[in-house]
Amino acid sequence: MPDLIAKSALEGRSLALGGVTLAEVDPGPITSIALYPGGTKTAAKGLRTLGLAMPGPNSFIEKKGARIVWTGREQAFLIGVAPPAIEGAALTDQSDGWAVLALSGVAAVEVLARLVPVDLRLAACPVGTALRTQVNHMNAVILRTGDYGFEILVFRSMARTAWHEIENAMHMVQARAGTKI
Amino acid sequence: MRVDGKGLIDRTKPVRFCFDGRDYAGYKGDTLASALLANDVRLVGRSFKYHRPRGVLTAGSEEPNALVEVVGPSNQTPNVRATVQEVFEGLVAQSQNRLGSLRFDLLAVNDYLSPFLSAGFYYKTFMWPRAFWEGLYEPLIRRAAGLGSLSGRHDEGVYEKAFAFCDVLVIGSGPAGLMAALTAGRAGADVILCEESHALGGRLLSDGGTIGGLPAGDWVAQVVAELEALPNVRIMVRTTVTGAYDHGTYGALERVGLHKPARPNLPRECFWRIVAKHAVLASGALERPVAFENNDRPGIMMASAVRTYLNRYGVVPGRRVTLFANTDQARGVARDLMAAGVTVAAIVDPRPDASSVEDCPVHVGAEVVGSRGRLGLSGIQVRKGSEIIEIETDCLAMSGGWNPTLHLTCHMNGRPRWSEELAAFVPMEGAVPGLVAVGAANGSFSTHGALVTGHAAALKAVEALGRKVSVAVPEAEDMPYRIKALWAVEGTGRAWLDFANDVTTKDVKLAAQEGFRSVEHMKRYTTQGMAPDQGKNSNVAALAVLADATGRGIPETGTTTFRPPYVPVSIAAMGAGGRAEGFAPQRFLTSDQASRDRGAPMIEAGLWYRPSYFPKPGETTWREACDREVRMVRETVGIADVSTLGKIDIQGRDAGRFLDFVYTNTFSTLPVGRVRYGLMLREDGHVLDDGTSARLGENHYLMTTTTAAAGLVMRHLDFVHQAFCADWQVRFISVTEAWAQFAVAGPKARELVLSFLETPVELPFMGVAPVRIGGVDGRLFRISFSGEEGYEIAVPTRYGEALFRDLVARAETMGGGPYGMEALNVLRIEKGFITHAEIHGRVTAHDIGMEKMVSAKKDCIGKAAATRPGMWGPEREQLVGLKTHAPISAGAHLFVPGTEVHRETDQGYVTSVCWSPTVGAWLGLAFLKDGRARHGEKIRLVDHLRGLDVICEVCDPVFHDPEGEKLRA
Amino acid sequence: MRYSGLKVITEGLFGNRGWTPAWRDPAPKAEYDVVIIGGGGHGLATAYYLAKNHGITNVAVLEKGYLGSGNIGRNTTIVRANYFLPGNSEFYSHSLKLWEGLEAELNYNVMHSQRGLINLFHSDGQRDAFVRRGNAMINQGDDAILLDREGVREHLPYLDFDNTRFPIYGGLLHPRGGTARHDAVAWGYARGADRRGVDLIQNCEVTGIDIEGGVVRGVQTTRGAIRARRVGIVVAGRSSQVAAMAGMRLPIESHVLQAFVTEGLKPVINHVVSFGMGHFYISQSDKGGLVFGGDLDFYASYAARGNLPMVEHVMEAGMTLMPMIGRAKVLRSWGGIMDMTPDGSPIIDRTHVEGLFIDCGWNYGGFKAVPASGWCMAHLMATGEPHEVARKFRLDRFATGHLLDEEGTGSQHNLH
Amino acid sequence: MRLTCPLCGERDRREFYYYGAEDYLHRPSEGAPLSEWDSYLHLRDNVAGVVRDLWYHEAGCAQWLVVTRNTVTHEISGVELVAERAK
Repeated sequence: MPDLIAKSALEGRSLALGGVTLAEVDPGPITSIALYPGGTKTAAKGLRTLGLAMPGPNSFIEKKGARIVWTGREQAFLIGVAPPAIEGAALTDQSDGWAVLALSGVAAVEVLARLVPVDLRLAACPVGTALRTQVNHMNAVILRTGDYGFEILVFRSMARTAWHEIENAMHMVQARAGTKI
Repeated sequence: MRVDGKGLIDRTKPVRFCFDGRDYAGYKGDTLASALLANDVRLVGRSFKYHRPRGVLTAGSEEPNALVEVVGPSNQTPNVRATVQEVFEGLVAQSQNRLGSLRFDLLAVNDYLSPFLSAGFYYKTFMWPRAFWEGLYEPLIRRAAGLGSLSGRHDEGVYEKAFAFCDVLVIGSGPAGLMAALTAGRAGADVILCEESHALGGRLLSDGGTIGGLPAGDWVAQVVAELEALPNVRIMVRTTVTGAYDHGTYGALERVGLHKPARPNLPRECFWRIVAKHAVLASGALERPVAFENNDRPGIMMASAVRTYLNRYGVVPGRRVTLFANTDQARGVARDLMAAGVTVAAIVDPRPDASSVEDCPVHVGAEVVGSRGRLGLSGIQVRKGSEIIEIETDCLAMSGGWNPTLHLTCHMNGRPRWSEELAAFVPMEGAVPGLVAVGAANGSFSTHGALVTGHAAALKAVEALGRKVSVAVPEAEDMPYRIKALWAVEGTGRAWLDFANDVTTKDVKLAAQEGFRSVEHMKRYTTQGMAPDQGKNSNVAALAVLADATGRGIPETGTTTFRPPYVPVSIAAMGAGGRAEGFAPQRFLTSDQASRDRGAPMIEAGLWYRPSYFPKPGETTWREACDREVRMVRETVGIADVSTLGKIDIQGRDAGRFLDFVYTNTFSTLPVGRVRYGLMLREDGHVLDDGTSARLGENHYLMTTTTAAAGLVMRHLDFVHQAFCADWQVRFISVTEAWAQFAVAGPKARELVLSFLETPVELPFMGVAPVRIGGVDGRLFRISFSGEEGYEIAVPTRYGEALFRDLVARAETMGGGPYGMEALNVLRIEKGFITHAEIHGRVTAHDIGMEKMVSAKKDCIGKAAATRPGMWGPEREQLVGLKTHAPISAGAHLFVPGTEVHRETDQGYVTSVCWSPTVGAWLGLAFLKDGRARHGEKIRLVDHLRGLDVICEVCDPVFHDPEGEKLRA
Repeated sequence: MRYSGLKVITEGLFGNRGWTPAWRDPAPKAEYDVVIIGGGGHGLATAYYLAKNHGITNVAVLEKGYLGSGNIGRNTTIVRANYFLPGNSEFYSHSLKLWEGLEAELNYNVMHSQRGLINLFHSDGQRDAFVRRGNAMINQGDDAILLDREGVREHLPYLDFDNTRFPIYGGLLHPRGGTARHDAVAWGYARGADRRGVDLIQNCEVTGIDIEGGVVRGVQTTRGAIRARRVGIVVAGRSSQVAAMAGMRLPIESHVLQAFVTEGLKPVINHVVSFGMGHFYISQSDKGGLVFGGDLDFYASYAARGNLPMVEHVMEAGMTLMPMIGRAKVLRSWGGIMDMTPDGSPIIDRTHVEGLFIDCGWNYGGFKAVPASGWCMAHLMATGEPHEVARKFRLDRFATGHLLDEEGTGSQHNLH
Repeated sequence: MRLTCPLCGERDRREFYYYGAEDYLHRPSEGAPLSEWDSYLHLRDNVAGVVRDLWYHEAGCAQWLVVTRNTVTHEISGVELVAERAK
């Protein structure tokens, strides 16, 4: 019988530079919930068992370690818990499809400004925001998890590129920090 | 020469730098131009065509003459404006575009040949003999042309790109820009203030004056301090807004590290993409030269530049300065010079009614008509009435008035409007939605006008944002702008319009004489405006000279327009991040490290990296490894990572119906637990992709796509779903990344698979079942891309690496092992399976012999268009196999043996070839006209490029196990 | 006036006062045998060859703006004959032969420079596709040489061979490929046509096409009605609008293609280099500017200007392929309006209106086609029959499925 | 260039894929004559002015959009979801 050892994309790597920390985190299970036409009510019933509801566009809801993240029209990712029985929706396991990077620190927003074509400053992107957008040339889901914190979901196979690009941006932001404008 | 007590340079911080091999001293805050002038270096460059000696003309990014190469530790940067480059300790710069030294440039001979080098001369000559163009003339022209040099070495510098967002973008920090930023900032709007120079203040730093009773410099300092303290205001210095794009997007170039020695990770430049709800263009105005004979000598400068060098850098570019100007505004330089103790030799003003209050000789109604001094100005000739006055002078400050810096307003095809009153083009309102030009950029040349218009534009912007603010506009100078247009002084000699490209008034007149009367024709014929200054110094004057030559007014002659970028931007800055692997994401398989551990060369497959082959000790070529891996699969068992194939999870009551619509064949009838090969067409009837789809449950399918088309298919499915059947009960999502999938193929595949399943399953060919492996839920498919009994086993990606290593180890105990892309390709050619080498976008189902897979019972995407007469029939090339004993090649073309080889006799082409260790022959897949009817024929394969000419047998494309007995075993 | 080196010298000695206009500026006549709508490269070449090859000189070229104001003056000046589909192959081959005699033909130095074009490839599959192309070129009588990685390095030592996202496997060298001075082509044809009696009428916009009983009678213009027995529409970038005047709906969508030029530099790139994988191509002009471009902006547009995402993409492609150009500064960018057809190939054909012809759909390959396009359009308009090398450029080929899709990207206009 | 996705909000053009004119939404019914297919697939009004065309929020929510847009000025006057369009 094979001994199947689980490995995350980046094996839990982390890095701190100039007050910004980048780390791969384990999000737990990720399940895509895609409503069928007419499935809104029955799906809501299923989600209520977790105290959650389908989130509105560009947002996520968090309750007791479970997150439900808007990812598209009538679609969300349930993250951190196994999905309950949900009627009226297609459920698809996405747990292994993504690498999750947590980026935190006062300059985190400056780092992402090098890579993400959306205004991520707190006023425009308050805590609880979930965006489907890009990190440079990669599609991503970006969660605003704290005043100085983000979680970034990228396709698992691209995790190394994502890491490399964010790390590069961290280096440049750090190098600028010592320069007077 | 440095002047005591003047300038904003930091005299406590001396800086040493090097120009053309000589060391000089400057101060922090100097530009290279100011520091060279302080050292009395007047000759800094050579012109483009005639190699005329040139000195600094301006004090800004519009500089046409003082272009130098900056030499860094690893590389050199050509065409750097000495007027922008700040000096720093250890800066090394050198002059460019010279053959020999700057003082003795051998190519200066061109100047003597100038009568023969007039506008467009090259269109009329160099035609005979024909071979001489590429052999002689062109290389000579190319070597003489050009300006600075690239080293040819990779640019290893650090560059970055970034995004920024704001409510109000203020471009320029002169009085108008500062007032706008202050107004919007106090209103609480989110403001970005961009300033091209390293210090805020714009012309206030050069011109002085008072604002609200304060010396201008103090007012600037006060405003800057307030702006810096506002959290909603972001100040970006050394940042030039380079382009206005759609919907409030602006490009901007920040010079991050160019003013200091290189430092690790510190970007040289950053290219910003700024998105602004409103923008205020406070970019000021550019002073324009006057064309007179020999107006290009070192020492002849813009009047505003002389004033900037004096007041901002504490430098006077000469001992005896003359002013030649046609506005009252320009007189300020003479007053400042005299106040600083510099001799003003004379003021020459072409306006007959101009004042003459200054304490120096003032010639009104007079013009400068000539100059002397080969490497630097020594004197000028002034014509006053019929009298010619000789004036000894080593610096001529000239001013022909001002052109609003309206370039950005033209970036969306807007044309500026001619103002007779200002003798200048002014911006057309609304030319760039959301952008308002203010101050000098809009033709308000007084400080008062700048403050008022900057304030008003910002007020309007903040009101549109729903904010309110009350800011008092301070008192300031409001001198009227009174100009008598003077573009070119009458004369017979060469008078320069475009300094950088050596375009004179004669050239423009010649263009008109030869019928190039449209302004665009004139520019293209003379090359005026195409030099590094982008016509900033010459466009309007050239237009005026053309208007005069063609007897039209300026507005009738045309307008001048500008395209991005406002200042030249390095490719590296706009392309930041693209270097090396940065150009596109890299996708790695879970087996990547395991493959590399085994020495497998990894090759690109789209964005993925896949193992090419797995070399064994003793193997010296890829072919040896490949042949072994093929035999291994045919004889025992092989393992391949096939996770790159696209996987789409499709669920819902209408899932089968949806697949019936996107595939040519039927999937709604597929039993649960079975897999079917499917063919997908584009709506235009050509093959889009192929792959298998499995029915996992009553309402649950799993589609696979080729690696290459995974994204394409997803987009296609989304379109079909959302456009044509959004109300169906079907949802789908990519699970490509969620599953690691491995092919287990060969006669011993079943044995291997059974050895690791927790509960054995017996799958029929094209069957699928859920399985458990080592406590993990997986999926087992019995499908084959090799022609052998084959399985694909899928597990959640996190277990991919472990499973791959385990499978390979098991296979090895059975005499098998991993196989790579090369073997995979051979195996599929032997079996006649197609890839995107065959379905290359011009191929129909009919061409590949799959027309029977297009169900007659239902509609599907692409079905109708495939019935067009040109899409099927014997004239088309059809998929065949080729077999021979000599090496053949993909890309070769096919001919009937004995016929001539040319386009008209071409019968088809080869798409894939391999040496088949199984068949013991070279095999090919090819497209041949009416090919299915020609099995058994001999065909001649010709590859000129590789020197192959081989007779092949045309046959069925399935070479191995044509009945499929092995698959179904 | 005949141009020559001697003439340049004698004129130079006498103050360049003797040069005469390159073309007349005639007022439109009431009637012509042939009216060509469009004074760009293709229209001017059509007029030239009507006069030169067919003796039809009572011709007017009607130009809305100034001569050569369209794509002839907004392109990356590449001249090549490296197509592989029958139908395209013979046409571009013919065009290249015309290019090779163009200076002598026109007595105008269009600076055609056959410095060699190298198409790079980055995988075995791409190599095979280029080999197929190269063999087609040779079968057509043109030239092609397959270079391996080291062969590419000999020609282009400055490429990044070691540290790039898509390693260079090799290249297809087309030695006769190269560049020319774009404006000069328009001016050369204009001058040649004018000298043969063609009226070049600028600032004359066509506002209507007069058709009676299915037969063309002439055109309405901003400078009055002009009668004509035959009318040719040769207005790349505005084809749909002008064709609509004759009630036609074309298989065309208009797109913007950006191009870029840097400040002048001493010679550093001596070939035309094409990096298909990154959609990037570059050459260096005789003046020293690096001239380069990439893909369409991809959205339908008549705005003749582009946006940043494509600009950045092109620059990034340049940086991954040849990082030595990093410190060259982009001086100017511009956008041309491209007639994009559903298969990426052009149309030179009759229309449903007798006497009305159309030459359009050049996608972004129209510059190199100018001589043959003019030659074939003139042939079609003079004889009523398609020229041998342009017979597949039919207007109805999309309806019938006889496509010429070199890219294999299918019936989506912007993908070619 | 920026487009306002009805779901994601205003985004940079780089997140979107352009397909073509709205014509692609009006797929001929099964059995329609080939001329209708020619019109559907190939022939375009190609207006220099206001058009409706199809974009895909590829790097965002994966929704297809109908964008009402001016091809001369690039002004955008409306964006709606293909899946929820008024038919």
